[in-house]
Amino acid sequence: MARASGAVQLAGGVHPPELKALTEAVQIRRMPFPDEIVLPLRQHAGKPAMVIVRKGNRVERGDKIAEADGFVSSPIHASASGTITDISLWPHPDGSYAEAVRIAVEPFSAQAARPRLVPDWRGLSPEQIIQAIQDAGVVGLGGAAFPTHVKLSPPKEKPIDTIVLNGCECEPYLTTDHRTMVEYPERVHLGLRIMMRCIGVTRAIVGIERNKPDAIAAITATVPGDLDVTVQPVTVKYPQGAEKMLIDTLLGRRVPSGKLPMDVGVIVQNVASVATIAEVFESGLPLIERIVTVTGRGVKNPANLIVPVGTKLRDLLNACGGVTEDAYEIVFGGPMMGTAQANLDVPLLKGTTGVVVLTEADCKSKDTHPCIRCGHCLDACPVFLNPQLLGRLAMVARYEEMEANHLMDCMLCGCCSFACPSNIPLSQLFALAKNALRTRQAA
Amino acid sequence: MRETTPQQDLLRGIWRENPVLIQMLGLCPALAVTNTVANSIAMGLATFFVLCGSSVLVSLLKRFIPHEVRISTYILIIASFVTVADMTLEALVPVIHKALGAFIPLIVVNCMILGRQEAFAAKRSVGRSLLDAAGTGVGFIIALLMLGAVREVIGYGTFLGISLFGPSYEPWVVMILPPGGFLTLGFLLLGLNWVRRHREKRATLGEWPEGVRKEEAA
Amino acid sequence: MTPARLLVTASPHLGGADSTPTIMWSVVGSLVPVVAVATYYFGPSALLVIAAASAGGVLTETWFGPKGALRDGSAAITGILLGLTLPAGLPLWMAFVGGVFGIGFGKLVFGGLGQNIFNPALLGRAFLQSAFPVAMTTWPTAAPHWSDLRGDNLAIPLMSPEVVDAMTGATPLGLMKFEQIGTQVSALIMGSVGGSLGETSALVVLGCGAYLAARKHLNWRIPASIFATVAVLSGSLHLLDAARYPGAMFMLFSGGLMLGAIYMATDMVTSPVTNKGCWVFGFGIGFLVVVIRLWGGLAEGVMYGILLMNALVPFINRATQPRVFGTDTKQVVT
Amino acid sequence: MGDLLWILVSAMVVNNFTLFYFLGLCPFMGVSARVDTALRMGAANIFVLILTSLCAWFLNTFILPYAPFLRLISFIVVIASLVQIVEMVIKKVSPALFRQMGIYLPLITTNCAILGLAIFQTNRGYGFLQGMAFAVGAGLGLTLALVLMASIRENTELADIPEVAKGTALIFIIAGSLSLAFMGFAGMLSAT
Amino acid sequence: MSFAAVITSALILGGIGLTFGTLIALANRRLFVWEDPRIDGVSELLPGTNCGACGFAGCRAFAEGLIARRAQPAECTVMGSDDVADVADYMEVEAGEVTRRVARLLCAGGCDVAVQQADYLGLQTCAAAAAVASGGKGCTWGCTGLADCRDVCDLDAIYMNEYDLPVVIPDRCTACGDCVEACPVDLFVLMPLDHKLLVQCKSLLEGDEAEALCSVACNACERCVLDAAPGVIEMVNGLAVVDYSKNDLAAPEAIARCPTGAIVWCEGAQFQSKPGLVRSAVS
Amino acid sequence: MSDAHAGSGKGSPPPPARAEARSLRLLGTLAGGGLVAGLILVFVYEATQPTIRAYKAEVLRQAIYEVLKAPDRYDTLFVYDGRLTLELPDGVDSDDVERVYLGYVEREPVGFAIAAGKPGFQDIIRIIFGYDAATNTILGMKVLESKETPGLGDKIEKDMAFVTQFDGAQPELIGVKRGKGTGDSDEIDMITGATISSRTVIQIINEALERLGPMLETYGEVAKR
Ligand SMILES: Cc1cc2nc3c(=O)[nH]c(=O)nc-3n(C[C@H](O)[C@H](O)[C@H](O)COP(=O)(O)O)c2cc1C
Ligand SMILES: Cc1cc2nc3c(=O)[nH]c(=O)nc-3n(C[C@H](O)[C@H](O)[C@H](O)COP(=O)(O)O)c2cc1C
Ligand SMILES: Cc1cc2nc3c(=O)[nH]c(=O)nc-3n(C[C@H](O)[C@H](O)[C@H](O)COP(=O)(O)O)c2cc1C
Ligand SMILES: Cc1cc2nc3c(=O)[nH]c(=O)nc-3n(C[C@H](O)[C@H](O)[C@H](O)CO)c2cc1C
Ligand code: SF4
Ligand code: SF4
Ligand code: SF4
Ligand code: SF4
Ligand code: FES
Repeated sequence: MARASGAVQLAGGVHPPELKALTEAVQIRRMPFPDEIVLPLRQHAGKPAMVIVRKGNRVERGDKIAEADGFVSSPIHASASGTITDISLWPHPDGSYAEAVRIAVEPFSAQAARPRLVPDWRGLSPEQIIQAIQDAGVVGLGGAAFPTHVKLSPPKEKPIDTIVLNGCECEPYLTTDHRTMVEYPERVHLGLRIMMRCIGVTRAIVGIERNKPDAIAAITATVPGDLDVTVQPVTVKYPQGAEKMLIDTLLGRRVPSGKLPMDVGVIVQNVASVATIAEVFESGLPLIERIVTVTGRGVKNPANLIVPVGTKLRDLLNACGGVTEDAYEIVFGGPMMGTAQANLDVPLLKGTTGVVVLTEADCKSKDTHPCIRCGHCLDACPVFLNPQLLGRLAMVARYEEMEANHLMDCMLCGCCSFACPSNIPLSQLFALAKNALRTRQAA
Repeated sequence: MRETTPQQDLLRGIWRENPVLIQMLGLCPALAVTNTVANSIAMGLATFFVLCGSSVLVSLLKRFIPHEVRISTYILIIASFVTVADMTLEALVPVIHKALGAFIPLIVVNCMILGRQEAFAAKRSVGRSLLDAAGTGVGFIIALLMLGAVREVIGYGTFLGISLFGPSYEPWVVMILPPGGFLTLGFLLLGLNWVRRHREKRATLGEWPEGVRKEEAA
Repeated sequence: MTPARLLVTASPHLGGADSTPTIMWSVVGSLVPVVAVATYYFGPSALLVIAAASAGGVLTETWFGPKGALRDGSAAITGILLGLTLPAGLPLWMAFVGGVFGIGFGKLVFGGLGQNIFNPALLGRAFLQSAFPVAMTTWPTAAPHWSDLRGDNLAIPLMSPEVVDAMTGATPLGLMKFEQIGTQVSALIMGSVGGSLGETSALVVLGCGAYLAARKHLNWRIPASIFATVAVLSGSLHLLDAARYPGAMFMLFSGGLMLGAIYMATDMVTSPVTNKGCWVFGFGIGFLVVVIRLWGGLAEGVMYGILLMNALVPFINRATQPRVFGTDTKQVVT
Repeated sequence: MGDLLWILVSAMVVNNFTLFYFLGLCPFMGVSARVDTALRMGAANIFVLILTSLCAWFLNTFILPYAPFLRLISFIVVIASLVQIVEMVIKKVSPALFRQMGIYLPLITTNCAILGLAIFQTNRGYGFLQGMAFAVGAGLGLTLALVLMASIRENTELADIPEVAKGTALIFIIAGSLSLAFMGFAGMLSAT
Repeated sequence: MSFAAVITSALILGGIGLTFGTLIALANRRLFVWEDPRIDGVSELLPGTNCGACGFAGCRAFAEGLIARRAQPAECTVMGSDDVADVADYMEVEAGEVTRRVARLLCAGGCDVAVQQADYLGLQTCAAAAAVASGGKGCTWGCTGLADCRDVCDLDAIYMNEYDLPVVIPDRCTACGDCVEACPVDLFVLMPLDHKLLVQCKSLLEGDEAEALCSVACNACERCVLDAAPGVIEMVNGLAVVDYSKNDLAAPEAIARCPTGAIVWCEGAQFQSKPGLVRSAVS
Repeated sequence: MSDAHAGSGKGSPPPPARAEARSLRLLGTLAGGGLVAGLILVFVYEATQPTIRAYKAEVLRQAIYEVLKAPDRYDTLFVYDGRLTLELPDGVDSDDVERVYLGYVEREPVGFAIAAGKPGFQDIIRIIFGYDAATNTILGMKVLESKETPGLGDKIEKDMAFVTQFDGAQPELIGVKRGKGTGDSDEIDMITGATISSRTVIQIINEALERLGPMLETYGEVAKR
């Protein structure tokens, strides 16, 4: 039921500068192991994992160090061999301190993982495949780090008919998915094949923004003959990659407010996540490393790197030649939704898609003006909220009224803030309001 | 109810609880007839008379008025006084009576008067009620005079009909028109607010120790 | 190696190109040709009146407004637009009073830029019109020399201007309303008619409006719906009774409709935020303009039409909330 | 018919009771904070105004010719009593509505707009139908003013109004501006 | 004067009065809704600040609660004792007893002693800054100093001192709890005034790590635990915690050897002197 | 009840006032109060009414004298049944009938004073004007009542230049812009800035004459006295 030709234009949204030229042609390479790895127990959506090792233990690369705590949770594995020096509070990319396992990496070890039994996925039942994915600690690499096995186990009453692969990478600067699709198209297709088999779906659509012609070409060229996989180029607009928008564009289905993609029979998965699934069954290794774009004018040698999860930001920057004099703001994730970091000791997580180092000149102007009710934010909001009204309500802390005005449908994409000529931190206000409401409702 | 002294009863209505400027009661006549000082005075005096008269009467009769019909009875009393005032004004100063038009009868429904009966006269002695009514009445007159003076001086260039700026003064017609009434009262309230805030701020800052962040002082 | 200082901010970390001051100053820029045409027709009086109105607005903003508010340029727009709605011969002190009132009571009491309900420039003009109705409806005719002052610009503050009857003319709308005399549409378009400063440059205003709309500094839906409403309503009335009701072209190009529809109805602050609301808003203005012009006691209804619709904007905004994604009927296809 | 229309439109917009005649300002200030209350208050006002017009017409036609000096007092007693009964009914039937109107319900009873209507109607010698048109026009006008004011006030609640202008000062300035804007209707339907 | 006029007028008004008297009497019988008049009486005695410190939704609700015996007069923290007595007198009940409480700040990390790791730009509220890497402040448990609490305090009981820390003026604070709710890092607690032993820190870090971020942090050295009467102070998760059920045993000695000054003996307002001064005064 | 919480707030709540026995008292209070009020008002009315009536009559008289240029006396004529009459048939309420006033100088009729009104700019304008039917001439005009804008519309009564134009004007009147007229005696210069008000005055006169026209044509029988 995909649109026959050409994608529908995303309604709302904005056109930030793309700024991908820094790394879009840079080949993925592997980063050398750092001296220390720090693995927070909270790396995914859902409950934090429970640690199963002790201070002083020696672990090898790929060993499980923390167990999933419940179904919506995910195990964590050592991303390098070494000794556990401490399990204590450590700065977390979300700005707080969180329980983390610190591993002193063995300097002279080959870091080769112990040989593992890699079962042939073709011989496994869907349940067994999902179990293997769960054991490997696979979570979504598109940003939210939602445990993949949960997504792959939709309830019976919600039949899935289509898998959508999200190759939009609509955030400026980032090229992780782009390079993955260009360099490992087969892996993407293998992961997709495994997923389709898990859920028993026969149809998949890959949505890729038109600004990545080489990725479109690579993925199209490698579509396996026996699978019903469509590659659909889509318009370049932020946030085309948000799953609700992508489903609407590709399939013409609108996920109802407050519902999930599975309610319209769709599962959306990021291309890098799918490639990771393939890797699990190719190498037997769990999710212990990922591809990260380190970019921005503030970093000396922008690159696409394969990085062990838990590498500290400081080490990663050093691996890219360090930062420039005028580097000012360091963001985990893309510049539209990413989180700024205050501490160079924070570790990279499974869900960290990129590190953007902005120089003083790149940083958005910070002086705000009063809202002039221009309505640009209404035009920009892809879920058709009224950010102008919500913003005013937020400023006087009228959160219940915000909820009545569909605050909970806001996905914090930041389009409104981007479009606002008065530079009002709308999405920041909304994030706070959502938080306040959540705590109020919990109380 | 906290007990008040007679002085407080009298003074309260004049400024601190001024019916028009603070309590926002009796607004209709305060805006409708205040386009000249003379009208303001006439209206103020008429209202003063009705207010004092009915306060005394209500306070005298409070024992005999059943709760359920008290409003009706108060209105009866007030209406009688107003009718008397209306007819008397018409007989004595017909010109002013004409200028005030329908607003003399409307004194009956001046929320301020009924409000004083309900809130004060119905519960207090005759003497106290009279003091309270007199204070409130004077407060009303003051408010009307302020409005009337501003509107007449700017709107006609005269005060009580006496030209202030010479014959070639350009009158600001708007001040005499309805918008002028609203705007003048708005402007007066703005000024009063400013004065009040200024005082309060000083009071609060006085209690705060040294070293308070600069922005508060501003 | 490590940066000297790190910055943390909330996402998004990038911003769009336009900022509020940019928008405001480009509107100021686009008003330059309009002012130039006014000066061409009315001589130095035009500049004086506009300057006096702007001075009133700008000084009020400086004295009572938030610090640095002048830099955003909105007070300048208010002043210039107010000036453009005044007659060339108005005493300067009156223009100044209009600016003070517009910014003071029309904007600052609401908390300054962005918070006001009524268009400050028009509120200033409405105040002047009610305060000094005669001076505000005295339209000076062309002077013998371009450099002569029109009317009594230099009247002493608070004192009456000396109205020289022979020097005053009438606006096309006044002629139409009170004397049933039409005016050539070509004259209207060329601007060679009596009226307020900004009424004489319909074409230039239209051009500047197109430029601003292209840069998305104004919402084209508002002028479009105003023009459409006025054209359709007055066109049909004209068909019914051509003797009583003027034609659509006359209605569109006479009076302050062009300036009002393009520069004043589109003031973002005082117009609806939703696109649907903008259509409603424009329709309402068009309707009121026609009603007031044809059946009201005043010759011109643009100012009142806009002010009345300004008062309705909060209500329109309420009524035209966008329909949130996923709450409509477009549902699962199974 | 044209006469009735003139009366209606004149009372509604041209000589709006609130914005032009300053009638009923106390409730106008009190219940114009929320649009929905304003609407309800407006409806209550229309109702009471119609009731008033009826009463006034009845008294004028059948009773007052015998005792003109009782005009004011009988108007007010009859209207006040009727409205008090209405008030009791509301208190019983819809406590919620009663609470929202709060102390203003007794004030509607004796609101300038109500008595003003009766007096104007008498002064102008309106008959039954004219009185009705006048009452409906005045009621619609009051409602219009109330709702406009309420929606504006809801809006300004979200604005950072300077401290000095907060509260009633701002409301009066808004009312003044509305009144200025309503000057646009002046002269409408006049002799042209 | 005609006799007829007198008769007519008397008849008319009397008749009107009679008719409506009847109507109202009838309506009154069918429609009467009774409300205890003492609610109004009590309301008038209450301060009318509607602060909510009593736990009711405003003063009138409190009055209703009083009449319904669901509350005691002294629970209104705004009234002085005379006023409380008035109310109690009016209602003929005991005033009740409530110990005076005030809001206490559990952080002493002003901008002079706590490390700022990064600049924060954006919304200048504590709630906003706390969500963005603690506004760049090193200690994520600490006060961001953007004064949400001061802004929310209706009684003007909080001012910001020169180190961007909020200081509560005990005499003004009614313990309404607004600041407790407003602080995004939960630094305020409402405490009886006689709880004088305060740990002004919530950092869960220990030792040098803690001190690296803030020189007045509790570094979990446990000296206060030893110096205080047994059981008064306990060390929980790297933080000294006072057990206020043993408040009677608490004494200023407990703070004498604290190396950072995180624990204080507080009489009246907090932060009235530099930590070092207090300590030397005691020892 | 009303003093329940003033004096004795203490003690148990007063019993719910299910006031069956009080009904009579309610009635008594209202009826009694009404009675007393009525009585008082009658007295005041009787005391003030003569002065008020006299004043009103005086105002009317002055107006008539003004617009008829000081006649010796005048008669009040009723417009009834398509003609002017001095006496109304019995049973017709004189208050409901339009009147005109006929003035005499030395027993000769000099003109009618006619009062009429029409909505002007703000509200209804009421004027009275004197009209000499024999020569078809307006004798004078005076505004009785208007709410026109002060300083603008109210020039129709305050601007003597405008008011005196009517003396000697010959209907049907035509309003012209100041300075645009030809000087004919049927032209009235309108007031700049108050065109509507001035035009309304003109229209009131024209319409009144048209309405009453045939009755006024001559002084006819009414004047034969
Ligand atoms: C509580 C919760 C339950 C979810 N359950 C499912 C699920 O059952 N199936 C599914 O496909 N996705 C599920 N999701 C994942 C969302 O569809 C979505 O992929 C995830 O929130 C990340 O989306 P984002 O990267 O667009 O923010 C769930 C998400 C949440 C927060
Ligand atoms: C505003 C917004 C933009 C997004 N952009 C992308 C994107 O460009 N690419 C992407 O893979 N996921 C993007 N996501 C996440 C997707 O919504 C979705 O969660 C993800 O594709 C699910 O795949 P995953 O679970 O494998 O990560 C975006 C989410 C939001 C809210
Ligand atoms: C506040 C204000 C009051 C006005 N009052 C009157 C008035 O009382 N009478 C009147 O005829 N026109 C009044 N006007 C109407 C205008 O002045 C109208 O344009 C004028 O009557 C046209 O006459 P002109 O052609 O002589 O300028 C008023 C206008 C305004 C703005
Ligand atoms: C397209 C556009 C039109 C504007 N029109 C007006 C206007 O008509 N009157 C005015 O006072 N300000 C106008 N402004 C400036 C600004 O929005 C105005 O001062 C605000 O109303 C003040 O809060 C305009 C601004 C823009 C961008
Ligand atoms: S952040 Fe929320 S409100 Fe803003 S554009 Fe995105 S979805 Fe809309
Ligand atoms: S984009 Fe910004 S200025 Fe424009 S309406 Fe939205 S919040 Fe206001
Ligand atoms: S907000 Fe805090 S400081 Fe202020 S009174 Fe309430 S408890 Fe006390
Ligand atoms: S105590 Fe909390 S609310 Fe107050 S300034 Fe500090 S962080 Fe902000
Ligand atoms: S004075 Fe008119 S309603 Fe209060």
